[in-house]
Amino acid sequence: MSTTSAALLAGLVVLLLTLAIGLARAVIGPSLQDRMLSVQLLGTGGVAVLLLLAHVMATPALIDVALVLALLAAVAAAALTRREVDDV
Amino acid sequence: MMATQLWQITDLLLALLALGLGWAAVSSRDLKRSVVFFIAFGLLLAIIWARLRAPDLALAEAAIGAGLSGALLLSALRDEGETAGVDDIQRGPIAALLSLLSIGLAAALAWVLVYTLGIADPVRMADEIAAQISNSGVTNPVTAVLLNFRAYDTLLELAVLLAAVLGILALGPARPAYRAAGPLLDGLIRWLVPLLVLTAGYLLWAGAHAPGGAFQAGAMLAAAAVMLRLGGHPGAGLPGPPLQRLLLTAGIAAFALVGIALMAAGHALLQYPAGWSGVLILLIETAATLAIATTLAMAYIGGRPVGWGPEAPTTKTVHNEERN
Amino acid sequence: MSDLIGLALVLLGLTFFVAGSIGVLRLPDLHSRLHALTKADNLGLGLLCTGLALIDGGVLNAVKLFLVWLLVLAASAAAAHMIAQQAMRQERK
Amino acid sequence: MLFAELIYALTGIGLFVLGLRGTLLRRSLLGRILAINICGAGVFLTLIAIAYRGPGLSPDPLPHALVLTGIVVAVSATALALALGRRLRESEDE
Repeated sequence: MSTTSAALLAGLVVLLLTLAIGLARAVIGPSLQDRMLSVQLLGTGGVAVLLLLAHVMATPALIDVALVLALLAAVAAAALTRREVDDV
Repeated sequence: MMATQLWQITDLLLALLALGLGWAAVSSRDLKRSVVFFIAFGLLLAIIWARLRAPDLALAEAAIGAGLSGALLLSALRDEGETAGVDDIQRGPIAALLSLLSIGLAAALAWVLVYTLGIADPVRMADEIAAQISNSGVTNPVTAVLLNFRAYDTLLELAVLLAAVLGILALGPARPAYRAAGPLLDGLIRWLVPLLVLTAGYLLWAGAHAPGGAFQAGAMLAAAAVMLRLGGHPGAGLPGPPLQRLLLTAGIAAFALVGIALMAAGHALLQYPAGWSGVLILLIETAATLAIATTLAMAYIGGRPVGWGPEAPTTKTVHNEERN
Repeated sequence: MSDLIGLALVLLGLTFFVAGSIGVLRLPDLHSRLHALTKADNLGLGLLCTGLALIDGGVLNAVKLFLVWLLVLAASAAAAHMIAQQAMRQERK
Repeated sequence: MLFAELIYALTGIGLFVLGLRGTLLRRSLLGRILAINICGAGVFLTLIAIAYRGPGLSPDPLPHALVLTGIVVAVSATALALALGRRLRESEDE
């Protein structure tokens, strides 16, 4: 493995630790919106993880996966916050 | 050497996060929290599939685990009404006993796993598949398995999906619709839905030689339908009921027609003649994509859309007055 | 050389992720936490994408990386807005 | 035996057991359906972990195809279960 790839892999470890810290907010809450925000962080962070993995594992197809994840994180956010016709 | 350890830390972190999120989703007292954790779990699972060199699964999981299942559970949560907010976990001696049994079961399964993995290098289908792939008409091995080597299984899979959606259609009218979108969401839908449809088309085409295929493309199209419904389009962008019926059965129909045509030409059922496999697979996959997308979209709608028969009863409104 | 610059950009991007996460954990109320998340993450991801594009060198991948960043930018801005809107709706109640 | 294979397969077992316990301990139907989904994810993870063959080799595509269809079937089964639950509640209300 090249030095660059190894450095990016180290970056991946840091990023995962960061996401774990961010997810602590999902556990603490207190409001439901705090937890959603934490999921949103996991969405963006997940895209970053996939991009790093794409390079480190030499699998460019993972960039496509990152693209799909970015699109679907938006769908999830909409699903989390929408109201039905007869909701208050 | 350094890289090996970094990979091990990465794997441990991902595994711990998965267990933590799974635990949180299963053990939260409040159902709302559980569902939010479940969505996060789906996102994480997509990353784990990518790490385990399963980009085909990562694509499907991103669309279904993070998007569709979450949206489904969230809309079911609304029906739950006032029970949300109550402690949803049973406690007491039986729960404690169950936890103990669970630990025992986990230990037993772990022992079996380690024992099995340690025996010897198992016979791998991978080599068999790699040897045959040049005859399959595609170069993505997962697509080759799904549409050629194990095409029977995929045909039956589509039948299972159809059975599930028929069950949903038989159970009652569609769930209530969402409010009309405000300017922000409307703007989001305006660019997100076309992009989702475009990506679905790309994944369908790419499936022959790269990660992608009918299941991923169908899930992406269904996500577009979910997004439309969330934005206040009750029909989720689906065509009218006659066309819906046609689309629901399109996958099975394409499979069956190709199979019968091949038998008439003197081949076995779904044994593609040399040189034709690529075209036939793309044909079946296109039909399957439409069928899977329609199935999942109707599953999300959760009942008969307008035009399928008896319309919504009035019980739902009573339900809501209590809650508010 | 472009590898080194790229790596530096990725590293810089990661520091934004770290800052964003700490902000999400430490800031006192929901709205400031949302602020920390969107600012830090989107800038962080932008730097990371630029860095990776430099390291990779291919034009197609660079375009894709840029597209990913744009998507996340638009999507997370909308998501943050919707979450804040829902929170305010519930605070009014 | 690879480290990644072992770790993820064990995680899969952990998730399976967690999901099973949740299915039995949850009170609400929705909670149980969610727990069963975690259970299924655990099975999928174990399968894919075993299919992984290390950085140099491409993984076994057969479990991948199996799990891919499994994910789609799981979500439609979830939708059917939720629809059944809704019908059940409506008939209790009547």
